Amino acid sequence: MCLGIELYKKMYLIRKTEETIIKYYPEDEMKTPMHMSMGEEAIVAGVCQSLSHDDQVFGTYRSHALFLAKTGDVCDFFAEMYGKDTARLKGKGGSMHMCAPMSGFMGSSAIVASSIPVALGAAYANKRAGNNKIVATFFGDGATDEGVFWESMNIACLMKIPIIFICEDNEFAVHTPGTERRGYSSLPDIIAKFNCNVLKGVATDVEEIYQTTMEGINLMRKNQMPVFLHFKYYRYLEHVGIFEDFDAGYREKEEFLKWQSIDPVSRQRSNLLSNGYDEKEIENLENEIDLMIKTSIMKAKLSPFCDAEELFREVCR
Amino acid sequence: MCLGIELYKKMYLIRKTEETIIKYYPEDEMKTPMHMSMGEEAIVAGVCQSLSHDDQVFGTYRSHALFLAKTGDVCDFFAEMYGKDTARLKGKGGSMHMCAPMSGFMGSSAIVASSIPVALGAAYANKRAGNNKIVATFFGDGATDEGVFWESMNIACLMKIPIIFICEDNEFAVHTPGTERRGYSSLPDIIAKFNCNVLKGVATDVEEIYQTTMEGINLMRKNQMPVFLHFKYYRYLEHVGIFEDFDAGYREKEEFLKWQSIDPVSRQRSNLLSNGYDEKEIENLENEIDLMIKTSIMKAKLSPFCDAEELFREVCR
Amino acid sequence: MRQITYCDAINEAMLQEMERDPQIFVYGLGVPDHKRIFGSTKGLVEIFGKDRCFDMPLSEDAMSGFGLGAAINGMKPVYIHIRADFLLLCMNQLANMISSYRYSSNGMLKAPMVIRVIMGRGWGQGHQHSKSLYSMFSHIPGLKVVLPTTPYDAKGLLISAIRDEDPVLVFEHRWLYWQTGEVPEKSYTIPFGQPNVLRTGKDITIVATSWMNVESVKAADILEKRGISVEIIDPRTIAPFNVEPIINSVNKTGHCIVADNDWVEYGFSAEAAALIYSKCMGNLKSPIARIGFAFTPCPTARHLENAFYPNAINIIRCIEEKLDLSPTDLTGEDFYSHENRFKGPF
Amino acid sequence: MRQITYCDAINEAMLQEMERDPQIFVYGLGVPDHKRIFGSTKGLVEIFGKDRCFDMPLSEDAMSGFGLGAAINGMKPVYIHIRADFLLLCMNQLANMISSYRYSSNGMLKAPMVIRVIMGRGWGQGHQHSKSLYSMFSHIPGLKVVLPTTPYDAKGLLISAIRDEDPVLVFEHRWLYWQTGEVPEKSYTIPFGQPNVLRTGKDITIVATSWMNVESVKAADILEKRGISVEIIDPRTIAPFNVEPIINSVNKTGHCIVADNDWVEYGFSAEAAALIYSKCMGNLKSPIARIGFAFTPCPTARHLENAFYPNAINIIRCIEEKLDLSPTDLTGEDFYSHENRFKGPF
Ligand SMILES: Cc1ncc(C[n+]2csc(CCOP(=O)(O)OP(=O)(O)O)c2C)c(N)n1
Ligand SMILES: Cc1ncc(C[n+]2csc(CCOP(=O)(O)OP(=O)(O)O)c2C)c(N)n1
Ligand SMILES: [Mg+2]
Ligand SMILES: [Mg+2]
Repeated sequence: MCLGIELYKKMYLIRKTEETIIKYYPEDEMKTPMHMSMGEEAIVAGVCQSLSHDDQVFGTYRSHALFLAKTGDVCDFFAEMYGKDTARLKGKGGSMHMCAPMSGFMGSSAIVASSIPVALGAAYANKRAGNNKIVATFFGDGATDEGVFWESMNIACLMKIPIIFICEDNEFAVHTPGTERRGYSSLPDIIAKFNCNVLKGVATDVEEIYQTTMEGINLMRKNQMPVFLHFKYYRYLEHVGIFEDFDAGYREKEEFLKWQSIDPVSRQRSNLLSNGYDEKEIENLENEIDLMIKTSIMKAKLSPFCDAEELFREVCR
Repeated sequence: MCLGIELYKKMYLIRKTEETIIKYYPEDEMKTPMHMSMGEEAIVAGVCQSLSHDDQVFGTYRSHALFLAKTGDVCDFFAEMYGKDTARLKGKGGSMHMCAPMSGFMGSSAIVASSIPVALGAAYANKRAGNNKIVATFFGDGATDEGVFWESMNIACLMKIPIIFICEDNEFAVHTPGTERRGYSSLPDIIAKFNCNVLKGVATDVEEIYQTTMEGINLMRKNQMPVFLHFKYYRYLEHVGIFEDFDAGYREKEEFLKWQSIDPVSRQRSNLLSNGYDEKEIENLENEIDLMIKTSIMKAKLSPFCDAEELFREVCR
Repeated sequence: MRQITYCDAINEAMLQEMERDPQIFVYGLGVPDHKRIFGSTKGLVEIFGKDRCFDMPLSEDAMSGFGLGAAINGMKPVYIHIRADFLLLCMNQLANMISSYRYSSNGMLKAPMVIRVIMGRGWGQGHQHSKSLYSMFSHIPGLKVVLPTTPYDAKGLLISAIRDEDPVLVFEHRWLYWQTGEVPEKSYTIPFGQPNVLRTGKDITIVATSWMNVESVKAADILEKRGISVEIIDPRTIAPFNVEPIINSVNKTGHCIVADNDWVEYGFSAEAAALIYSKCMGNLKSPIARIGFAFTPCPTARHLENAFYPNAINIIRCIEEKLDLSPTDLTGEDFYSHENRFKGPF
Repeated sequence: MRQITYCDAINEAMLQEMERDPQIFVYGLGVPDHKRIFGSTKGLVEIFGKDRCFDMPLSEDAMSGFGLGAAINGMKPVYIHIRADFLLLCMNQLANMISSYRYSSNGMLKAPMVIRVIMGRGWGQGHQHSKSLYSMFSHIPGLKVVLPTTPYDAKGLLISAIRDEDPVLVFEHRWLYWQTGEVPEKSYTIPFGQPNVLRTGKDITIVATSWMNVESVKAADILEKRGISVEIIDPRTIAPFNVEPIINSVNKTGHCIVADNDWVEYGFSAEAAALIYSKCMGNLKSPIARIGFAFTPCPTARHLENAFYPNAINIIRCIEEKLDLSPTDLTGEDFYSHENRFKGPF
């Protein structure tokens, strides 16, 4: 029960934060391209719940959800979206390059698949340090087209590196469907031929995702082979930006409606209720989160920009 | 029978040419790094025999055998090894970058795996031209570690490109064995999960290799899926250079002796004999080839170098 | 003459060339999708079909080799990258293979391939979506590098690139897509190695690349009101780079600024300055100024971006310094900004 | 003082540093095999074990990211490439990731990674095993680029590179491996940005990189007999590049040659010349000469290789032209060649 509510809180925070982005983005003050996570919440919530605070994650340009699930730091999040001095990155990163190493969020990259080998190296360092930390690296189905994904899988499996690969498969790379990008029928079936633990699922049941991940971690602790998780989900909004794009012609609204009917956030809320959780209590938690988001965005708006000299800091030469 | 002798002639030419290199290399006039093919003859002979003259091949820095099997042009071969004006490349290519497009030898590259996608594009052009040409791209087991190999497999299978991938697996990348490079147990098993035709074999029986390749080509003509051939063989000499290196410690001479006992060239010779071929006739053919090689190398030695201005030809700007 | 946008000029070049030569095909990530590479590939898939205009898996390295292979087998691939940064995934094929295939085959095979690359200032795009990189390719023998500035150049240079027998990289600045200019309807080519004098003047020479020409023209417009006459020369192709007309200009004006749409260090501005100095030594009245990006990764916050990118104001201040002028009062001047038409990623 | 080879100096730096800091590990293709990267990694696997000195699958792209990941988690990776050309497979990680990780994390994470790269003239190695490429990396903010020439520099600069908190690429010329020189046994560092005056002189300044210093010294030796006094300055690090001592020298001698171990076009010689000109304009008695590779892919036949690579003779002829000297009679001079020690691939 406690677990269920923790998972719900993570997802609710993500969903509401993004709804807040949608509300404020048209003001044109968050000048950074938004690749929205909506629809994906259960994956990051489930996986991050199975990780400890010191475990490390790596993400992509679509990492709002991952950042919030791992760090919970919506205050820093909005400060960075507004490019303000109060953000840890002071506007050097933006939506696509978030970073919070103290909470295990080790970075996200806007070059598809490029953080996969970096995650691998970080996990190797953990293995060498013997600190038992796990690294989880998140990427889309498009990333698996890139050679470096295969190189990294091979190295991880060869060197028995403590890493979880999470493929968040929304069937699209921008507007190109998997059927136009894959010369095979099942990725997990291929990966299963590598020396690793492959698990899969459909990603709107957050508790199931949590369980699947825990199972993967247990296998890894036992056989020292990396974990590959493959989850299908549906991207609610356009590739980049805050709008729907069902009129663009490359996908059908019906598909969305089907997925929306098993929306991860409302699904978990219903679960909680049917498991006897008190709706009032849920609403209280929701209100707390709403308030936190509201405060964060207001603080971000009111904060100053850093001085322009910051441009030259943290680069050598 | 005629086939058997054709195959033998190809292999004998390759073997004798390389033996001739070994003889003359210490004179220090062939100033180009030699990655010798010895041990691999059956693969290229068998595959090239199943191709027509207009079909196209791409190779690696280890392509003496492939060049000779596809073009038979030992005269051009030696002229280029000596860097002479009479070579088509006039000393711009050397051992690692041979090229004879008129005979379907489309180039070889010294960057591991880098000609695989080039072969893919060439095959795509053939498909679009509807000319029925097949492209065969040869590479070592080390090349399959590279991401671009996986990218190319995927694209070929997706786009149904008329191409044969030939992995010549000698278990080593320079001095590093497969066991220290692979996070999986069987490459063909993985590739079989792609939409392609996978066939494999041990590569000292040239007729079997020819049959296997023909089978692959027939499958491809039927189902339009690319072919992946996986052949194991043994590299007789050091990675680069003309010597044995069993004293280096990374592999055992016993292994070599095992393979030598099924040496592709002598095996095929015995086959011919036991199939009733007349030894005298074989010797005649051998002598012809010996003479051709001898003439070629002498011509090469006597030929002039091109003028130094050639340096600036065939490069834009 | 007819005025069209830079984007439409590119599109027209593609259309006319694909019409002319059935061996041309265009490919790259998102090339046929509904966004059509900011509109520059519109109509191609409808007219020429999926065989000649297609998408691919995300495999930049293999896609580069793929183009090379098609090119040596007689086709004319046009490979499009929506960001220059993605070229970094293609470097092996570009600099180890494509650049040298003709040479290493001693001319038996050629690689007539075009790589269209969009670069340009984003909107908080950050350090991985903002590089220019063209000077790197100019360092590699066997590659040609083209930087069209005007709609006229965009069409003519792209057609020349497609007809060239060697590999050509064409770098298009995203902000230029909206620029309009006179463009003939019929097909035409512009030879490589012919700089374009955008404006004649006698007091100072600006050598500008790509978008920096727009900034330079703005700066020149403003200073013209004070009687300063600025000559602006766009090399248009930096490999080959024909420095002669620039040398003549600098020998005339005695002052030179190289305004490059890239980092200054080890970039185009270094090569240009080195060549100009070598031929203008006695005539230069001041050292050549080199203007470009701040030497840092590109940040995302707007005020940091503004500090990162050079613009007309930097050019004006630089000219003032060289010509020993008092600072121009810039209040009321309307500087170029995409704030109002440009929201979200480029 | 003790004389050792450049190769042994590198090896000693690796040994001493790995001894000092257990976070250092060294990896790359062939690093622990019996050839030991031309001997430069000898002893490492025996002393520090397979955990700290290891081979990998052929996956240069992933291996680069791997080093970055280990670095941001507190380790000190040293990644070795046996040929500079292979860096082209690593460009995405190098220029999109490694160079900017510190910046984009606003300093919360650092990437103290060393990339050792062997370049150099081969023996018919051809166009894919002969590139230098260092100027490309100098164009990318966030990367440091080091070019040791002497055994003393090889040790000191590599130790500095390893202790640096930022990513550093160290380019070692294969032919230098056999050079001997005085090298202290104890550990020492050489700060980046300190050019080394290899020879003082008053008639002309040569700025030379890597192997070109050896050719320059040879040229200077020969001309000294005619009373010509050549100053040779080795920048040692080209990113950061400290041009001040060079400027002082050129202002003194009035003539300058930049002899770079790379293509001239858009390379180090462009940046160096542009900077020197800007500060020496009035004092230069002739334009700066830039000497480097022929602007072609590298061919394999020896006589074409000889035409491709510049050497002491080119430098001598260039100096004669600048100083208006008659051609020196070079008969009987013994020019550097590896013909006799160097057979087969480098
Ligand atoms: C190497 C590279 N190529 C192309 C792009 C442009 N691009 C950005 S996102 C994207 C699609 C990625 O799809 P996927 O990995 O499935 O992630 P999703 O957006 O679906 O989360 C592409 C092609 C890029 N950023 N990096
Ligand atoms: C991309 C790249 N990385 C490294 C090298 C150095 N190298 C040359 S051959 C080779 C091993 C290749 O092994 P394999 O593909 O099995 O071919 P084989 O030599 O066994 O025929 C390596 C690592 C290279 N040439 N290219
Ligand atoms: Mg996707
Ligand atoms: Mg092998």
